[in-house]
Amino acid sequence: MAGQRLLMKGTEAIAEAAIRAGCHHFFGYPITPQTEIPEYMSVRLPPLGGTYLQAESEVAAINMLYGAGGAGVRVMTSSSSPGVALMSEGFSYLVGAEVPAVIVNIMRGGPGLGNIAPAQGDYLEMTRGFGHGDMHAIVLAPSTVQEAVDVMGLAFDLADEYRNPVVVIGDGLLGQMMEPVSFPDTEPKVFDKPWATTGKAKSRPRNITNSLYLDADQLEAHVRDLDVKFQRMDVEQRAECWMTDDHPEIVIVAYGTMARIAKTAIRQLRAKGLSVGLYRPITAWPFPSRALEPLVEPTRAFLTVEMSLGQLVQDIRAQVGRRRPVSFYGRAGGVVPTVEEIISQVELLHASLAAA
Amino acid sequence: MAGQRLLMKGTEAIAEAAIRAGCHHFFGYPITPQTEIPEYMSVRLPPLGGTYLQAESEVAAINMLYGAGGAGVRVMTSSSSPGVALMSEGFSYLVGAEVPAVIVNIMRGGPGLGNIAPAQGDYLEMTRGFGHGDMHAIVLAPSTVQEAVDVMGLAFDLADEYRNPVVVIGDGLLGQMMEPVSFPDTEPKVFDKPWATTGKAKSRPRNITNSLYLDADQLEAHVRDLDVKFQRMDVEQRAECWMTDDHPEIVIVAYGTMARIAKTAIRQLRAKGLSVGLYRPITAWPFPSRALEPLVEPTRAFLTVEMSLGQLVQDIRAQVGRRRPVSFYGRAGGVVPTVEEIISQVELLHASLAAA
Amino acid sequence: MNRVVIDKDRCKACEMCVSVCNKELIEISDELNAKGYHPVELHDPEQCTACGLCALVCPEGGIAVYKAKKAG
Amino acid sequence: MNRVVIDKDRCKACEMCVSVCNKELIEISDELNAKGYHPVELHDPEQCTACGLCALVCPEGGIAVYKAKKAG
Amino acid sequence: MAGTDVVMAGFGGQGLMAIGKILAKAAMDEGLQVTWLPSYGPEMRGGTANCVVVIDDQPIGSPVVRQAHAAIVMNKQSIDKFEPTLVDHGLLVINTSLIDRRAERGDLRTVYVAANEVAESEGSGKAANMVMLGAYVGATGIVSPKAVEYAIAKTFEEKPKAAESSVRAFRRGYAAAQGQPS
Amino acid sequence: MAGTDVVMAGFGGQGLMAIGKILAKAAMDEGLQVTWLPSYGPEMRGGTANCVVVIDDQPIGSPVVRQAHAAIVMNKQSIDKFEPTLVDHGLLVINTSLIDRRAERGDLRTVYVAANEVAESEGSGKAANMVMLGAYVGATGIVSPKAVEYAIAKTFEEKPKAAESSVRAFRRGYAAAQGQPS
Amino acid sequence: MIEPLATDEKVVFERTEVLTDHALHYCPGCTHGIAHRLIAEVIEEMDIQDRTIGVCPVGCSVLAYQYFDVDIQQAAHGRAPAVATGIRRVLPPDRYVFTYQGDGDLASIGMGEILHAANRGEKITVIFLNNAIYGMTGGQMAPTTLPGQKTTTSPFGRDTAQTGHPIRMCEMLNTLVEPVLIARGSLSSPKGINRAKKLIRQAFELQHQGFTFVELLSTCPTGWGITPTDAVKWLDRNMTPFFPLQVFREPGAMPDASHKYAPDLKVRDEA
Amino acid sequence: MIEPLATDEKVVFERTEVLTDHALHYCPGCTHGIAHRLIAEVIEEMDIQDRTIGVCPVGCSVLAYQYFDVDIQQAAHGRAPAVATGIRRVLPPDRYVFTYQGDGDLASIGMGEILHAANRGEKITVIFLNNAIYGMTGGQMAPTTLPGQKTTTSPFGRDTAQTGHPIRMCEMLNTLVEPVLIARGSLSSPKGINRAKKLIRQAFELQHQGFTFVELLSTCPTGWGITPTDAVKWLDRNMTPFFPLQVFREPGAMPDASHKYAPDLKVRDEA
Ligand SMILES: Cc1ncc(C[n+]2csc(CCOP(=O)(O)OP(=O)(O)O)c2C)c(N)n1
Ligand SMILES: Cc1ncc(C[n+]2csc(CCOP(=O)(O)OP(=O)(O)O)c2C)c(N)n1
Ligand code: SF4
Ligand code: SF4
Ligand code: SF4
Ligand code: SF4
Ligand code: SF4
Ligand code: SF4
Ligand SMILES: [Mg+2]
Ligand SMILES: [Mg+2]
Repeated sequence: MAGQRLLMKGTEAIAEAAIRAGCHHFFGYPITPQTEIPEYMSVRLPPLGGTYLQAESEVAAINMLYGAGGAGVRVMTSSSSPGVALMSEGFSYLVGAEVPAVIVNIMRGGPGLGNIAPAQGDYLEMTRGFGHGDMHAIVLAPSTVQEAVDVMGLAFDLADEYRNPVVVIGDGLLGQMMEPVSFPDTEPKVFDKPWATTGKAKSRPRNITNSLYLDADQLEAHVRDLDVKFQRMDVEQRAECWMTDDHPEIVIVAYGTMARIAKTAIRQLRAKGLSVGLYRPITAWPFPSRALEPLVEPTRAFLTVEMSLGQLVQDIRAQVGRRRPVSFYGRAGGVVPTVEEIISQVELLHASLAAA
Repeated sequence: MAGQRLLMKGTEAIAEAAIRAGCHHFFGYPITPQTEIPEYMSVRLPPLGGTYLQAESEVAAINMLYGAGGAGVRVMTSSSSPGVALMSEGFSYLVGAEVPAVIVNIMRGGPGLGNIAPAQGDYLEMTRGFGHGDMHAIVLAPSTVQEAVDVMGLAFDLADEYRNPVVVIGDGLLGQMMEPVSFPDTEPKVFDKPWATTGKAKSRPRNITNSLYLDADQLEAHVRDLDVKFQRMDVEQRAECWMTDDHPEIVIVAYGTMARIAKTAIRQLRAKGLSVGLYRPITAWPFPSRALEPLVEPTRAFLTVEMSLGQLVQDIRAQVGRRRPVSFYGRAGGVVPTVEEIISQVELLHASLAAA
Repeated sequence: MNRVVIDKDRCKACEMCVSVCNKELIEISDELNAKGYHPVELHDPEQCTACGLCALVCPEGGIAVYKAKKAG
Repeated sequence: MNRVVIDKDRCKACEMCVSVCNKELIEISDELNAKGYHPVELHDPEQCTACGLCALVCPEGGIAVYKAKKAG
Repeated sequence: MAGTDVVMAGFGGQGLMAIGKILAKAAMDEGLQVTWLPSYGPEMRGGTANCVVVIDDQPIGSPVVRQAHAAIVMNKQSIDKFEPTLVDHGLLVINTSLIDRRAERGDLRTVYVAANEVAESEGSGKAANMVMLGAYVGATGIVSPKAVEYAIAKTFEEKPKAAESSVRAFRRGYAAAQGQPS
Repeated sequence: MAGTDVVMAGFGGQGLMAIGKILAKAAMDEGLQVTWLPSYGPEMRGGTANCVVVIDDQPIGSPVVRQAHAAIVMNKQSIDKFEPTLVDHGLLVINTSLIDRRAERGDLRTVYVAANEVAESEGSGKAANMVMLGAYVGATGIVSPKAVEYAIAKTFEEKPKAAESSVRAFRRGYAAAQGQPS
Repeated sequence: MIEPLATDEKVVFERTEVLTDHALHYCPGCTHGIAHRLIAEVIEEMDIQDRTIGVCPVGCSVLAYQYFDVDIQQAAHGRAPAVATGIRRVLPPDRYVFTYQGDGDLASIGMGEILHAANRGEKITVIFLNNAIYGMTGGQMAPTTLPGQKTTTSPFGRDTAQTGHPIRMCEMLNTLVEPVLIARGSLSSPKGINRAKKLIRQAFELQHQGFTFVELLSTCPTGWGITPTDAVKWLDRNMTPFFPLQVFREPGAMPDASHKYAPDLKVRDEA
Repeated sequence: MIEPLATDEKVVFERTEVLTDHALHYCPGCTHGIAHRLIAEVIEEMDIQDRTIGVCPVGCSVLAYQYFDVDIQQAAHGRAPAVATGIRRVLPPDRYVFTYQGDGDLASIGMGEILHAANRGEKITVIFLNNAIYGMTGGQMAPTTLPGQKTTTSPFGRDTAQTGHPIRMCEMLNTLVEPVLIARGSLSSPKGINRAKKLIRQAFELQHQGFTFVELLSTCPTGWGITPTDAVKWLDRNMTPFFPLQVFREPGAMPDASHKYAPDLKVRDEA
């Protein structure tokens, strides 16, 4: 099926892409709008000799990842906002013990039970606060089903390379929509994992998966090592700058599904003669500052558009500072900003720039 | 015992202050370095006719808070980093359903199991990512045992006033040290809670504690209402500016225990003739930008000191931007920066400013 | 005469009432209600014993049953 | 002669071995080990039956017991 | 071509999701960009189900549409809900078997088809959805009937009988749309 | 006064925490600022326990001290651990009952006291910690003996016998420090 | 619109007023609706509407707060017993607190909370709707799913070698000391429904004595993919043999396991 | 430094090599040390050191990874069974996976994980150290704390009216179908220790057939505030009556509850 174009749901494409990336072990708990991922895995993995296991809860699922990842296999779970929040402690353990694993969060309306409609309200949680202690993890935010497929392989590679969990975030739309996709034809990379707890062969000392360092100096040394690693991850910054070569007056900032909607708006705005481009973080963490920086000076104003009341915009404001105005347009609770809304926001902004 | 000076452990002083603030209901799960809070409650509350209940887990504890807070009483829990991380989903429910409650986090070394030594590694989690969805909560960060006592009453008042959970953060030092304290002599404020689920009197429609809004427009309206509330909370910004009246060359930024250590360093630096002051957030959220702003121009350089590898400093950098250099010194994993270390950092900074 | 009142707007045509009526008095109707279901209806109401079983099993709480008082 | 070897550095003076020795051969000593405990010591080693109970109950795994082979 | 989109709505069980996917597959096979999005489970039962298909020759932005270019409505609730939301001069394909009113807006293009009766006359009452799809494709020409028929065949690969009756129903709907829209 | 601090270390059970609190209370009662901080449970058992008391007339910054002004050491591990960390010319109060070596550093002020023997001679072997506290207070004069005795009395409010023997032990330690430090 | 009562008739059955007018969102034939009604009827009959606080779960019954005309809280998935504990422990003892939970909610993610609430003897009533599936999320395997049963996450049928057998909550709870009522009923027949109501009534009446638990075998025609009338038959045929309809514990019928224990905690007697 | 074996003696008892040289951090007389040794001895005797993966909990035994000379993972508090599941499901079937957990870890926060691992029939061995208290955090009440027992969070003694009775994990697990071994032993006497070792050995031997569980009554002299030698007596006197030393389930002695069930899942036979 590689190469061929297939019409697939985002969730199912993600699952299939994970399998093709060599992930044959899945532990998870159902939650809308991503339940098709476990469902797909439950059909596909057993015949491959892999594991599909419905965990008793998200807390159990993330700890099953810890066990399996620690034992050296590629492993993943997926969930949605409330379920992901429950994984917070376990996620911190994965980072602390340097266990590679992939966690998919198909975000829905919050806070609390909220609803199951598409949202981007977990950006800050995923990039800043997903667990206690000094920790970080790469967060990938695909914008189309095809890109979701593409980042899954990357996610597993990054997890293994850095021995750190990797998060993939999407919203309910990305999860639920069908789009044509094709799967890459490449074999998954294989990483050597001499640290895995697979049974202590006589030839080596025992392997320990652990995040406990009772002694403060030892823990500090460990945390500093981790920090060096987090800093190394900075090279993984990825962003798309679209229609920015001609130094547009206004740059829209958006990620995930929001960005593709913005693209349509930009096409229409350009058709109307407005000068607009797009800056789209693909890695929500590390925040792709290097791609943003060259845009700051030439741009007259930024407009961040989100399916939330303002999260990514904080990163933009932090970098752009007072150099350029950064305005914000967001809808929440599962309402998706439309092309028309974006257009009218840009027109307003354009007018105010013209007036100034 | 009001007025009188007592030698008390931070944890016990926090517990006593909560009781005096009218909190007679406690649900929690033991974890070092804050177990004296539940222990203290288990002795004090039953004779008062209140509730001390050891929950089966932190997940259960936060949901007991939801039930009790929703039923209209002042209620609290306390924990430390890994235990607090487990409360993430429940915390988001408290915000979503507008249930007042107080959560104390006596932070320890992380990530993962880490250790039990003092740390400030949960700043980002507590201020940004403590749960899914668009949400916020006031976070109070006392610096001394006396201030911990003082903020407890405030925490309950703010929780009731905004119908939102409030977080109090300290580190293991604040929790474990003894210091002289005195308790205020004021009676707790009493809030009317017509929304509480206490049993539907015939005279009123039923009360519902809920965060579910299946319809996206309804959820958006709810989230926008919450957001208005979060914005109102901005008036709760609190910070201490210490030794800044004479526009010192260098301003140290620190909160909690770190800030008091910085004060000693500042005293010694001033004795050496260096011009140094302190900016100390008391509310970690809302970030006290109004107090910081007037310091930016007069100050030549900022130095943020933390028991973490750099969290609060992100807020400082976001606000100060490129206007002034913001440098950072942090220790992690339970190691506490000393007065001497701070002094030498400031001296270095001073030298580089002089050279520039 | 006994009376069985079916709230047609609540009915979802699950046929639970149909299956429990020993007298086989309840049937799916041709009507379509607002929810898009064909609500049930009673035929031969005279035969109803007001046993109440139909109401007991209705998940929608959509049936009320009244028994005529004996004359006198 | 049977032999009981007590690893004095491991001993925490819990007296579990003391309490199980039917022959009452084990006692707390006056020494202080590196951990600050008074480790136990064996007196009257000739009486030891090498029953192994002391080793069995020692939480520190600090006792080894050897039985002399019968002559011949 | 200019991008277009269509919302398909009716009771759960009327097969709206299925015709949405068939249309999407047909569009994909014709080399177009396409997205299909269900109104995914309100985590509640009953009421209407709908999906929306967006077709374009450029990359598609929003898979979600607040004002659609066209709507295929198979029950009363759906026409009530979606008629007011269509763009000016949008297309409304109405199943007269279950909807006893005409379009209220004057600007709309309309196709009326008694999908259930037509389907039954072709031997499969279940294929009313295919009749509706046919009517939509007939009225718009958005994809070729061949592509749709191929997509139907693929969908029912393991049920050749259903495939056949579906194709027949589709053709009847397609033909019905020829005299219309008015 | 200039701020000072003292670390008190020994085996768990030797009562170091208790004398730390007594000293802190005495300082508080004399109107000083004070903090007391235990080396809180390494969540592991055995080994040494210690606490540190900081006393000042200004607000206290760090309750934790890496280089203390003084150390009260009640066992071998503690002297090994803390002697090297004291400030120049710091004070080391050594329990010779359990420590069979002298201070290694030349710069330190030292007080040697056979705390366990002294305490036993006062009728309570448990009060060795009080002897050490007495020696420290005697050597530094940081607080008045009266304040300490009051704090002891308060601490053992419900055990007057223990209070008495503690006070006696404290006084013996205090007296012992008079000839010293060298 | 139920017509008013004629003077010459008596009511055999009318909708209880403790249910609101809201139309239920459940699928046709789903027995959630029956369970709701029974609880509401008991509240009405005991005249405790003004003293009852409900807790609804995450599951198909997540919207139960729209239906019960009592003060009510919507709890996080699985945590209803903890939420109910919070309520029970802080309100006056005359209140009645109940939770309403599905099998995914109670027996999977909420296993810890239900067992500990039961073990503490929380004075609450738990109504446990066991329909052997996750209804709300679209028919995934539950801990109570039957061996061989196909669900969307056990597409080849539940394989007990991989996922074990269904969990029997009543039997498990019955190993604890504190509960005062543990019983299993079924909503598959008029007889079952009447018995279920009696159990619910008994539970509420005993609530102030301790923890009371009523499991109700229920149907999920949608998740099972069969008609409502077939679903009740399927339930009787397949669920009941493994989930026996039984009162496991009630005052006067307390099993061995419930014997209280009060050691004197000395090391030995001579002390 | 244990002296070498003289040629004319035979070993009655020597430290197993599956334990590292690390000195144990446990309090004097704490039976954690005995349990460690027994497990290590079994691993040595079965010669499976190279195929064994351990999982240690959060509790006093959090540092167990320093002591067992096998590959080992340190799990989050309560989650060892989930971690062990992750390991078991992805490694070759010839591996031996065990968890080592305290009563707070297993019976409080980890209740959901242990019951579900057991119910799935995970092929792991769980060694459950029940010392009726939270040792590590300084002596708080555990789910297994005895009625009336004083702890730092039950300062007036455990009040069963507020917090219920101790939870008996073996009895509870015994209501599930899948486990193949459920047994309770005690570390309070040489006899108990020998029996405990046999149970552990049996558990490891049966592990590849299914879930095996050995509870060991243990002492916490520090948390209980008594001497080690008094602690073993206290255990015998007070714990054993409520926590009977029993093999609840083993092949050949399977209780009713363990009967497997295989419905044919039809609606009715004529179908
Ligand atoms: C933390 C969390 N995990 C998962 C979900 C998704 N979810 C909603 S309901 C449900 C299961 C419902 O099944 P059950 O409790 O059996 O209730 P039923 O719908 O069958 O009545 C799940 C997994 C959620 N809302 N929150
Ligand atoms: C999430 C979390 N909650 C709480 C703790 C604190 N904690 C550490 S060990 C422990 C209890 C240990 O008791 P038990 O399992 O009985 O083991 P024991 O020490 O008695 O052997 C607790 C509550 C923690 N580390 N993590
Ligand atoms: S009351 Fe009885 S007889 Fe009458 S319609 Fe209902 S079920 Fe039939
Ligand atoms: S039981 Fe109720 S909902 Fe079902 S068919 Fe009868 S009246 Fe309608
Ligand atoms: S081996 Fe037996 S007899 Fe010898 S010392 Fe040990 S317990 Fe006593
Ligand atoms: S049992 Fe072991 S640790 Fe305890 S006293 Fe004897 S030798 Fe020492
Ligand atoms: S999915 Fe199942 S449980 Fe949920 S409402 Fe429908 S029939 Fe009832
Ligand atoms: S606290 Fe208790 S369980 Fe922990 S090591 Fe000490 S005696 Fe053992
Ligand atoms: Mg269910
Ligand atoms: Mg324990």
